[in-house]
Amino acid sequence: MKGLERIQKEAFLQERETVLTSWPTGKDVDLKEAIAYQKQIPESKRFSLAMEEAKRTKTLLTQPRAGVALPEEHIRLLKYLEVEGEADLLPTTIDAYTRQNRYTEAQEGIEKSQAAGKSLLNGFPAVNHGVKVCRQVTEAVARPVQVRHGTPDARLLAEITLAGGFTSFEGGGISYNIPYAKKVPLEQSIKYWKYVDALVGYYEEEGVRINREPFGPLTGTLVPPCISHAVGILEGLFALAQGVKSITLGYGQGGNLIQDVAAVRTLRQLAEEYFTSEGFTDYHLTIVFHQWMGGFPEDEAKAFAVIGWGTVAAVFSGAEKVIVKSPHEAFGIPTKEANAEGLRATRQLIHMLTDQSMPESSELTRESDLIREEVKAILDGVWKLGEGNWETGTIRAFQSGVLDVPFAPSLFNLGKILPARDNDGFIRILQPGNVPLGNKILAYHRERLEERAKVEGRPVNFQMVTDDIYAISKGHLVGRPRSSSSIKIGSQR
Amino acid sequence: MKGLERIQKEAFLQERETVLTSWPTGKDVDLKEAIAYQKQIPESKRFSLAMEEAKRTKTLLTQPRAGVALPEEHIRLLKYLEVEGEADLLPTTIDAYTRQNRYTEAQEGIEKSQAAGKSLLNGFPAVNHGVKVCRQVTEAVARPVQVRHGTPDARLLAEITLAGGFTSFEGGGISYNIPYAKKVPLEQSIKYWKYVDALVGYYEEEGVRINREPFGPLTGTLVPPCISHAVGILEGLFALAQGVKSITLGYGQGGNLIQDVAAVRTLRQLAEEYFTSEGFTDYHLTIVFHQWMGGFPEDEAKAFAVIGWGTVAAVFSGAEKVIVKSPHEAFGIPTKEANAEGLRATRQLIHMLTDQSMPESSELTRESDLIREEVKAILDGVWKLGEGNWETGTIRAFQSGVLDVPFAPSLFNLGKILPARDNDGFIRILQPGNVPLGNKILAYHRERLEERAKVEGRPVNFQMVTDDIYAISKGHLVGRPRSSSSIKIGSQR
Amino acid sequence: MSNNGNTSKGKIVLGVIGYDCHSVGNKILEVFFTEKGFQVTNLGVMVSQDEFIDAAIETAADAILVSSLYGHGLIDCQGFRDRCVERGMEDIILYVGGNLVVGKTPFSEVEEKFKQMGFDRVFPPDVDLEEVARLLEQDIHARRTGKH
Amino acid sequence: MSNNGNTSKGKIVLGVIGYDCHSVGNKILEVFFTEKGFQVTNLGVMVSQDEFIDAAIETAADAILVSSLYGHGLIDCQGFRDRCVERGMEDIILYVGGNLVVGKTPFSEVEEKFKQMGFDRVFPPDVDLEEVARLLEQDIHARRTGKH
Ligand code: B12
Ligand code: B12
Repeated sequence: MKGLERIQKEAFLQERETVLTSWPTGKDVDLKEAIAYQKQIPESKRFSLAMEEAKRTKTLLTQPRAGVALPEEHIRLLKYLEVEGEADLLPTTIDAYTRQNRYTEAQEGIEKSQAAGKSLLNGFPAVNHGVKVCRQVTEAVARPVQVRHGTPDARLLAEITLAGGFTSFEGGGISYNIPYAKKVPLEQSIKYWKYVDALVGYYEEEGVRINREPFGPLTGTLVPPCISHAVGILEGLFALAQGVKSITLGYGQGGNLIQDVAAVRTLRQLAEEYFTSEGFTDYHLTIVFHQWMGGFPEDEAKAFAVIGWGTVAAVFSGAEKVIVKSPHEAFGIPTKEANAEGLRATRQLIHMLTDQSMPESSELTRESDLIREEVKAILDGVWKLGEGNWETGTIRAFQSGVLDVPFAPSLFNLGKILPARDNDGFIRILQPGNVPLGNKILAYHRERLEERAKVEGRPVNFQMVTDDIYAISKGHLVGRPRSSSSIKIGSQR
Repeated sequence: MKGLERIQKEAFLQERETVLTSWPTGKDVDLKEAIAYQKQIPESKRFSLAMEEAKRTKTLLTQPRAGVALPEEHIRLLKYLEVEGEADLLPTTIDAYTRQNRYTEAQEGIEKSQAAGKSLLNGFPAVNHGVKVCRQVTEAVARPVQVRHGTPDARLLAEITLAGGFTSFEGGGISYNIPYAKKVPLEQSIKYWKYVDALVGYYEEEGVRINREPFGPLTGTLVPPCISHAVGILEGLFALAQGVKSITLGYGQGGNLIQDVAAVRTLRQLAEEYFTSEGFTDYHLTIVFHQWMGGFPEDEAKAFAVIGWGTVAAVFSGAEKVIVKSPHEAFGIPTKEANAEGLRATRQLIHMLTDQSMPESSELTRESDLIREEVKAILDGVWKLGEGNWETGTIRAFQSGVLDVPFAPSLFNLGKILPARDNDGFIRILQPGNVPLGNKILAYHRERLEERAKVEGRPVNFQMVTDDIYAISKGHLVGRPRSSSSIKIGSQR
Repeated sequence: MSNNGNTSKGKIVLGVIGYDCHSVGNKILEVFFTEKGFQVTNLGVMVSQDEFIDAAIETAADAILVSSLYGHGLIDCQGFRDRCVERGMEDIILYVGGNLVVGKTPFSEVEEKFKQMGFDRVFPPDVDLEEVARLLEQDIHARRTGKH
Repeated sequence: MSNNGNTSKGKIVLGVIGYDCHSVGNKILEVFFTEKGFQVTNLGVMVSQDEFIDAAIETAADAILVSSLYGHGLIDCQGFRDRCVERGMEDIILYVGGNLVVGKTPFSEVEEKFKQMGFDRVFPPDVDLEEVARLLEQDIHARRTGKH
């Protein structure tokens, strides 16, 4: 471990005191007892084992997103997804107040939901419900359950849910800040997440393996693979440095099949390279592919099409897990029925494609090579800024825009990078901002965008970006200007 | 035109008399008036032009199947599919009594439907409704409309519908007999269809282009591409010989992407080769791809997945038209809503994939070469049997099993060929019967099937065939025995 | 047409009624019931009511299994039981299965209509064939021992 | 924050309310309304009621356009109009849009709820922005000329 330091156990245990007293339910966490509890969880419900098995057997596992305010309703939801949705892995999606540590508002949401007789929260407020209720949830189902959220400071959430029997925890100091927060300094969130990783490392040392999954898709909107790869690899390194052993890196579908397959392949390779060269060896790496994370079409039939295309890319990419969308995506939190429909459509396609593979091709090689070069250029930049420390490098990289996430809400993200699709639907970089990709690579991106501009008879500009943001929800991949669509009869409507 | 003869105009006109008097509505057909009527149909509603434009602009057009007993209801249905389904091309699917020339039963079906207030027929009985009603149908919509059926003797149907303003007519003497009938001799149906093609040729000579589309998928169930290609090419030749100029050959999705792409490419190439070498030059050839024609899953979400995969293959294959299934497929004739859903899901994927393409690969080349060799072997066999005449060759080929369609109901089909999927989901030939593929090719098929057998730990046998027939409806492509599925967690359910 | 020898669980006639060409399921039913030990006479597709009854009389069948996939089941099956009675086969077991009516319809409705028409059992397309074989064996046994 | 000069059609404040992080639509709304000739003050995501009102007071805005995407719209927007009244902005135009409640809900229900809470207009996510710009111009004109 060259460029990272492991948190000191004493410092960690001291910090725990503060964390556990930050909300009343914290006091119910007894780490020793929690470890004993985790140890009696059957192997079939251990997330890390399911991921290892998926990799060994080249299987793609399905997982939905799902969470509601009240425990009984949440349990009913998960059971439904397990049985009717045929989900291989289960989630517990945390509500947005909890994500911002607004437990008072979350409490209000619980009460209003009780009064309304339906969930008024967009997720399960696990901190407010506490350890015991979390155990009710994880015990009620047969599959491994993961905490999925978007929390810059997830220390208490991690304490409570891991003691509550969850065997995987999503997130990271970058990926759960930059796309999810506005005013939390990156330095802070990275520190908070060092704690989470150290907690997982602690469980690991005590013989309990918890799977960790940095959030790959970031803003879910035209994120170039090199950006999310760089972030994922850094968060992987941060996690491994704290003793995490089971790690799942993520990638959100871009929409062009070749780019998506190249992205997952290179993510796996690059992560292995960086992890090994940092001296990590005894970890287990898997990849999660997210079905399209940007705006969805409103029409449910069309949403099914988007879900289907995400599944095709997931299978051909060779990922171990796919996060599944529902036909309600454009409207709101899906009903359990709609969620299960998304899962079943995905299951059908996985099985129909499982015996097929994407043939090798020069396009695939070209794209893979490109992504590799880009990621190396970015991570070189981070390393240089860090002067031998990845964490420092990351913080400085975001300050300077060497790392820059498109459309992110955070004040600690430069926000100068602008992506757009090329004529074949590959996500390219229109404005690099300060991302140090080098002239050769940038010229290539530009060239491909100019090719599109020529076809569309308009300059490469911000209008393209806007058109691309809307494109899939309006039924296309590339956001063409009204008049130049290549589909004639089909597009007259 | 070496191996085929054009029907004599006098003989044709004489035969018309008998045809038109075979049911009372026949007397309303006045060929001169019909030609004048066809001439005033706007270009935007001419099927052949839409197909030509699709080829020129590399566009994939969508078309549903749809037909109900009563005219007003049928018109409402088509309008709905046009507007809510965003269909590029419209159908009028004919009921099964009409297909067997059972106009009396069709009449009963119309009356019972009137009484029941809903369609009790599985299609639109165009003959019983007659020319005037057909014109009401074709005039009510803005898109080109095609007659889709499955009629061994479609002479009267063609007369009435072409006079009724339809601009395309599906079927052929082989493809609308072998999979659709039991006791009609092939010689008969080929003769009936010579009449239909001659009628289209007559319109053509008078300046009215009618599109003709042999039915590619045959029994829709594990049909090896070489079989349907051979049939399609023969029917294409038969049509061209009678003066047809706009021809669309079809292929039903097999399920393995590489095989499907290879199939459409080779169908186009081979057809051009055979057509040209027979001396035809001034025709316009396009390809229609049918989404999965075999048994569908009952679950609608899963059906959407199958529809999606069919669309992916259709786009990557480069076909000009795709025939769309609905989420109700496993149950019954779809409601207009379900039909439109299938269309919209298809539309979304077409647009998302339109800027993408399937990269070239060695697998694609291998499969294309294989299909080419196979088709040539079969057509060589047909040519030899025909001693210089394609029609005679075809009839003898079916007698002897040189041409053999799997699972077909016709007594005039040998029914010895048995297909099964290999380990990658390609449709291979398990029992060739008398299809003259040659030892090298058959050894390759056998080898691929043995590979699967080894993986599954069972012999290559009929059980595989049965398993494969059910596979897609049960959620898979390859029908694995219960215990050996490669999906572990996913298949425990 | 196949015959599994003298261990037969009963004699049955199979076919697809009316002008229905769907032959795939029919071929599977033949193989399945033969393997299960029934003596199967398969008439294939496009079988009329009288052809079914002729074959049943000729083979002294215990049951007729009618398939209808294409949607015209209601029209094609009308009066089937009456015709059996007319031709002296009033106690023959009549099963019907497939996509029996036009359009996606609640199965209970479909079942009722066909039971009213005199069919003993009605099956949707996704029926478990193992279960059908069990029921058929029972029903044939009951018929032979006069228990129905 | 952008300003289209003196041809402005009105001054508006934009933002995403509560603890909502969805920033993409917000960035698009800023570009769109600026191009349409409004003077836009964009507060970005995670904006509290008081932050909206502060900015409106500071810029003497005609309208506040609230976004809520993440589902907590009902809770976050509660009392917004009352708060405006309290702070002396009783006649400010209040628009709200996005995925306003948890789950797929008939829009008419959503609209009613937010209108009851004092919002002048309520928009679903697939609203035609051109139409919104037209309405906004009208509403601002009416407000300035005292016609509402
Ligand atoms: C991308 C995305 C994300 C990204 C956001 C990245 C970012 N920082 O922006 C990530 C992955 C981080 C994310 C996170 C979450 N998301 Co989200 N997300 C989406 C998604 C897929 C697209 C949103 C988008 O960018 N659309 C494109 C833009 C252009 O459209 P728009 O946002 O709708 O904005 C337009 C219109 O709404 C309208 N509009 C908006 N405001 C206003 C205001 C006025 C006055 C007017 C006139 C018009 C108007 O105009 C805008 C421009 O055209 C939507 C679903 C969808 N639409 O397909 C879900 C969705 C909005 N997310 C949702 C949820 C719940 C969350 C989470 C809480 C996680 C969870 N429980 O699943 C967290 C949020 C945490 C937090 N603190 O906020 C839900 C909301 C559910 C509901 N309302 O019932 C949605 C609908 C998905 C779903 N069906 O569950 N999400
Ligand atoms: C393949 C197919 C075809 C092929 C048939 C080739 C052939 N010769 O066999 C082709 C393309 C030619 C075709 C044509 C038509 N078809 Co078709 N076809 C299908 C499809 C896709 C699969 C059928 C199949 O082979 N399944 C696999 C076998 C193994 O299953 P099965 O047939 O259901 O049989 C099983 C069960 O039903 C059950 N079963 C059947 N009978 C019985 C009887 C008893 C007693 C029991 C216990 C069980 C039982 O056991 C069988 C074995 O497991 C189905 C839809 C589907 N299921 O997905 C439509 C379908 C059956 N066809 C349909 C129609 C309407 C037609 C046409 C009239 C065209 C049209 N209007 O669309 C024509 C028929 C013309 C005619 N004269 O009959 C409709 C029927 C509609 C309805 N009932 O409302 C269906 C349901 C499609 C749809 N949703 O519109 N078809």
